[in-house]
Amino acid sequence: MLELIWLLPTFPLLGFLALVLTGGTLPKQIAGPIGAGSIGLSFAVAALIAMEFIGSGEDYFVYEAWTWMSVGSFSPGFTFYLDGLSTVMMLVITGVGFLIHLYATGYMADDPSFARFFSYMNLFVAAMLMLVLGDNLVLLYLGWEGVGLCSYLLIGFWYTNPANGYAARKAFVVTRIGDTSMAIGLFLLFAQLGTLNIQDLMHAAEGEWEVGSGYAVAAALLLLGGAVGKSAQLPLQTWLPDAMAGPTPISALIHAATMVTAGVYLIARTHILFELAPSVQLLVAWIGLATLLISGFTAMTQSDIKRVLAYSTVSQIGYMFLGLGVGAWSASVFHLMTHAFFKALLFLASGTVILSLHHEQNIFKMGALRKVLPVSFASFLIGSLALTAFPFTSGYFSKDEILLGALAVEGVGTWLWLGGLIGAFFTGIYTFRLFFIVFFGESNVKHHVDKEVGGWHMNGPLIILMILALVGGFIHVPVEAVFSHGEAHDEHHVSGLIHGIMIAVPLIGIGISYLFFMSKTFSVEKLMASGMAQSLHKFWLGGWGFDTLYNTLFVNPFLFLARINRKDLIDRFYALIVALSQAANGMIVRTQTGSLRWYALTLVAGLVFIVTLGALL
Amino acid sequence: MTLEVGSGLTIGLILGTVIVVAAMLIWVERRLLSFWQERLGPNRVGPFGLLQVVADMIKIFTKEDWVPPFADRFSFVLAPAIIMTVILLSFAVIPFGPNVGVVESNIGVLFILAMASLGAYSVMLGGLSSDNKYALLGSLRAAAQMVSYEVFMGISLLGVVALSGSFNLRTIVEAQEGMWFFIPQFIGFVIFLIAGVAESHRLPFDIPEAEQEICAGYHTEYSGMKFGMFFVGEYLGLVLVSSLITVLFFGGWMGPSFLPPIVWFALKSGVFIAFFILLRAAIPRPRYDQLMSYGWLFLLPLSLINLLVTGAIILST
Amino acid sequence: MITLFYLAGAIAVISTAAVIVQTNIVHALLYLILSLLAVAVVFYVLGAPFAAALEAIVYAGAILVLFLFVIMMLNLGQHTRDQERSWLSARMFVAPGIMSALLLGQFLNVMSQIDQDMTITRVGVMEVSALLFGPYVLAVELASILLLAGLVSAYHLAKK
Amino acid sequence: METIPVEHGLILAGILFCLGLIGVLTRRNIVFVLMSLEVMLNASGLAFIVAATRWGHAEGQVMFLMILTLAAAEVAVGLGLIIQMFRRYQTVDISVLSEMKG
Repeated sequence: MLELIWLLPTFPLLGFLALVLTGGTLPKQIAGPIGAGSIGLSFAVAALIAMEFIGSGEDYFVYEAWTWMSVGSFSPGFTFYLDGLSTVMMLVITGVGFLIHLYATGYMADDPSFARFFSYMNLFVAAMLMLVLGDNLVLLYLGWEGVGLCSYLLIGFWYTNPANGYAARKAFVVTRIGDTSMAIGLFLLFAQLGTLNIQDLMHAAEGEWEVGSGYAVAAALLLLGGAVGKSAQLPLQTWLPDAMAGPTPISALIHAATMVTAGVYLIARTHILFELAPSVQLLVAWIGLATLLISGFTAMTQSDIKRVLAYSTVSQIGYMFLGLGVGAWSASVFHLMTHAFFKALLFLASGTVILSLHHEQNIFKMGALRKVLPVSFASFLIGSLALTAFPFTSGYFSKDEILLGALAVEGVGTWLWLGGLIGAFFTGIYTFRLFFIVFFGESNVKHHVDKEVGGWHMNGPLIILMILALVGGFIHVPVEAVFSHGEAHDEHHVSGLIHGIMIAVPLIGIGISYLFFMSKTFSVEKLMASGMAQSLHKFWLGGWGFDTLYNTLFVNPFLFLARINRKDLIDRFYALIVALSQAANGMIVRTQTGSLRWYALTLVAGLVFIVTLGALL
Repeated sequence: MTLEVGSGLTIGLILGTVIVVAAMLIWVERRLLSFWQERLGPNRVGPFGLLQVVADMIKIFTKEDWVPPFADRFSFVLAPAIIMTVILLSFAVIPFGPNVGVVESNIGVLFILAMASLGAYSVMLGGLSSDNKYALLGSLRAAAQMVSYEVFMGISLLGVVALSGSFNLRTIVEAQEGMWFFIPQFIGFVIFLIAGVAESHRLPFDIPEAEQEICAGYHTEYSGMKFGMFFVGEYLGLVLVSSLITVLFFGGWMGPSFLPPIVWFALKSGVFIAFFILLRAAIPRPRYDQLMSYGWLFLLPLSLINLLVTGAIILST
Repeated sequence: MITLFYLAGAIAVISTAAVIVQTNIVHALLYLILSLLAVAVVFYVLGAPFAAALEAIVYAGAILVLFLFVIMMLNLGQHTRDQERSWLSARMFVAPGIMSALLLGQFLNVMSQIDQDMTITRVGVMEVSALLFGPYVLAVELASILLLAGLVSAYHLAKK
Repeated sequence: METIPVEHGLILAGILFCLGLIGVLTRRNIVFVLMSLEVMLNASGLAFIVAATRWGHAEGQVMFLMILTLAAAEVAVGLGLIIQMFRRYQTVDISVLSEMKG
């Protein structure tokens, strides 16, 4: 049974091939079942494999499909490595992926490029599975770039609007910075340790490098660069909010549940390397904290429903990074899983809202929708509660673990914990701000809303995800064996006060949100009256000015350089070559008389010449 | 006096016999047709009108041999000679009896096919060189018809070749010791029969020379002995096809020993000659496009299937 | 038999030469048929009866019939014959003649260094067929694809 | 056993080839050009048959058959082109078709 692991990426790949080789011409009735069915099959196999794997009690399982390439001692294979971590990832990808695919068959039903959409989606799932199942960094990198490509294709899915193409390009270029860093990291690891097989690599690193040695720090930094780019963390977070230009199921699948957490997976997968470089590991924690705070502030000011959720995603991944940075590996992976549930739920529900309102995304043009859109309302309620870590929802358990992990760190632990707590506070505010504005208050809907769009293939995934978002916290993540020697197992004694604070802070956030946006006890207008508040609002709305900063720092100087470099010496040299070949062409073109007999004659003359030459020599 | 393969006497006898038989067929055909049509036919010259042929020949030999001034003289003269030559050459490989024949050839079947394909030039050149639109039309039709039906003729033969394992006609006859090939190769036999009629452009497949449509087709401009050569050439073709059917499908000279082998051969061939004449009397001429589509869309697939099945049966036994 | 080889060879050369200097296209075609038949005889003498038969059936009997067919369809009359005559000046033959002579001279030069006799062994249809459908079966398949492609493209090209 | 010198067979092929070559180079009528090409192809087939006889193998005949197939396909396409050319330009002079000059 475990040998069937190769089927996992194969099903989506076959679906992709079937859809793409027919040129996207398949009708919806066929493309839909192929697109969603391939993932469903994958999920079925994944579930069976996971059951057998967990039942077997083994630590890991390796299946070598075939050798990819063989260059000297370097021979990465299509080898699949299954352990607790990849089991979790595999189940999340195929399970949540299947639900989102199913949802998308309804969401995209009226799109003319239906088959193209599902071909990209299937390719994405295949690449993502390759990423998490690969036993070597090369295969991981293949999947890494594959998901990047699919992300690019899907953000720009509605390519007729140039803005979408721009967003896709931005996502591609920004993540490329991280990918380049990661590729260099790979080269460094291979040059120093002579292998790219992850397990061998970790053992070799442990054996050869001291804790805190230069190579370990460099390698960990470079890999962190890749993770930061892919997971949209500071300072490369700017692409994710723009990535919301893609269809909403994409935002749910790629930009919330799976691809953006690849950075978390990478760091968790190579955690031994990070433990060898404690300074970098601490940097991970600080990056996470800074990201979660910044994007938390930003999320409070956004007016686009998907951008709010996008910033909240960035913020939640910040929590995961915080967890990774403080060594709470399994807590991070746990949060990754629960986040996949509730964020997919929120995105899909927002998709239903958007579709029901005829592609309206501005939350201030919504309002009072709880009666009109009951399923979305329930989904949003449950998703928001999980997101704000309301007690005993899934988000509560995972976020709790991360914050406790932060508290356990000596020295700066209290500060990290405090920062995380502030983040949680703001999470409560912005989540329920969205919730109250959209579903309560007065209706600002312009168009007439007939009824909630839906059907079993849209509502079914929502209901399943609601259940998962509620009870997902009770799922046990089988990753102890993976992080066995990295984690502090001794249970810290945590006082009830701290627990109380951690439960209370998000609730206070929700309460403040209620006062501002529901009961209108406090007025936002009054708060915004002062000039300072306005400029702060503008600053936060623009995502702390990162885009402007990057434009002035990198883009404009680059464009300037390119402009002055337009007519340089090197170009002149190539222009000379062009001129020379044009002159030569002018001479040779005279021999092209267009007369067949002339060609034949010259051909024979050449033949005679060569034969004569051969005879004479 | 014993006949031997390849001796001068044999060659002379065979050549003489086939030409005389072909000439006599003119009379035979007219008589038989009239019997079937309840007429008398030519019965005035000699006993039963037997000497009618002689009278015809005298007429043809003494007629003016006219070459039209607008014709291409070289090809005009060559054309009738070609048909006579190739058909007479074809007789060279036919085994008339156990030791009667002109040559022993291991590629006898191929030789006959080659000659048949060269025969197409005769009608084509005749029509082309006449510089007459009816003649040109007739030769265009003839060219397409002969080139097409050659294909099925060749393929229908291959079943026999496969069964006997040789292109040698004598070996093929000897291989029918146990069973004549028309039983296992019945489809091949039927196709060969049809293709043979088309190859010799006899009625009902005389489309290249259809009098009512294109005024005798490719030999419109011919007269005298050149016309005679075309005329006799057609009957020679008839004899050739009949003897080929006898050789390939009906055991050649074989038969009960109360008659000499050569007589059996003549009898069997005679039956088929009579059959062809009956065909002329019985079946109307198809349209040109019907003929072509019948050949390419029906006979070609059928002959290929026949060959395939034959091959499969041979391989399995 | 050996005399037949030289005789047929001489006929082939002479009739081929007649092909390239003829002005009447039908006559040229007839000379070409003669040349091909002579080559078929050469094949037969050299012990390749199958090749000889196919040369007559396919080359002389089918390919050149196509030529004749096309000539009929083009219906080139007396004026083309005159045009042909005006095109065919002796001057035209100078350059190609010199080059071909050079080529042939060198070829003869190389050939004069060979002194080998070939013994004529008859290679029958069986051996050729066994090779065709044994080791060369792929070539046969490719040839059939080539013919199919030729058929399709000829149909397409000649269509109005 | 009868023997013929190998070079005689090859020389015959060479002469036929050169005659075909002269035909291709001199004639302006495209039908003649195509016919000369056939002569050249046939000459190469002859060379193969000579080689087959020299070594007593059937491979040469196989190659000849391939050449035959090639010739058939080539002639079919070539004649189709000629018909099309005659239809468009009302000529068989290949010198007329010189639109592809540089």
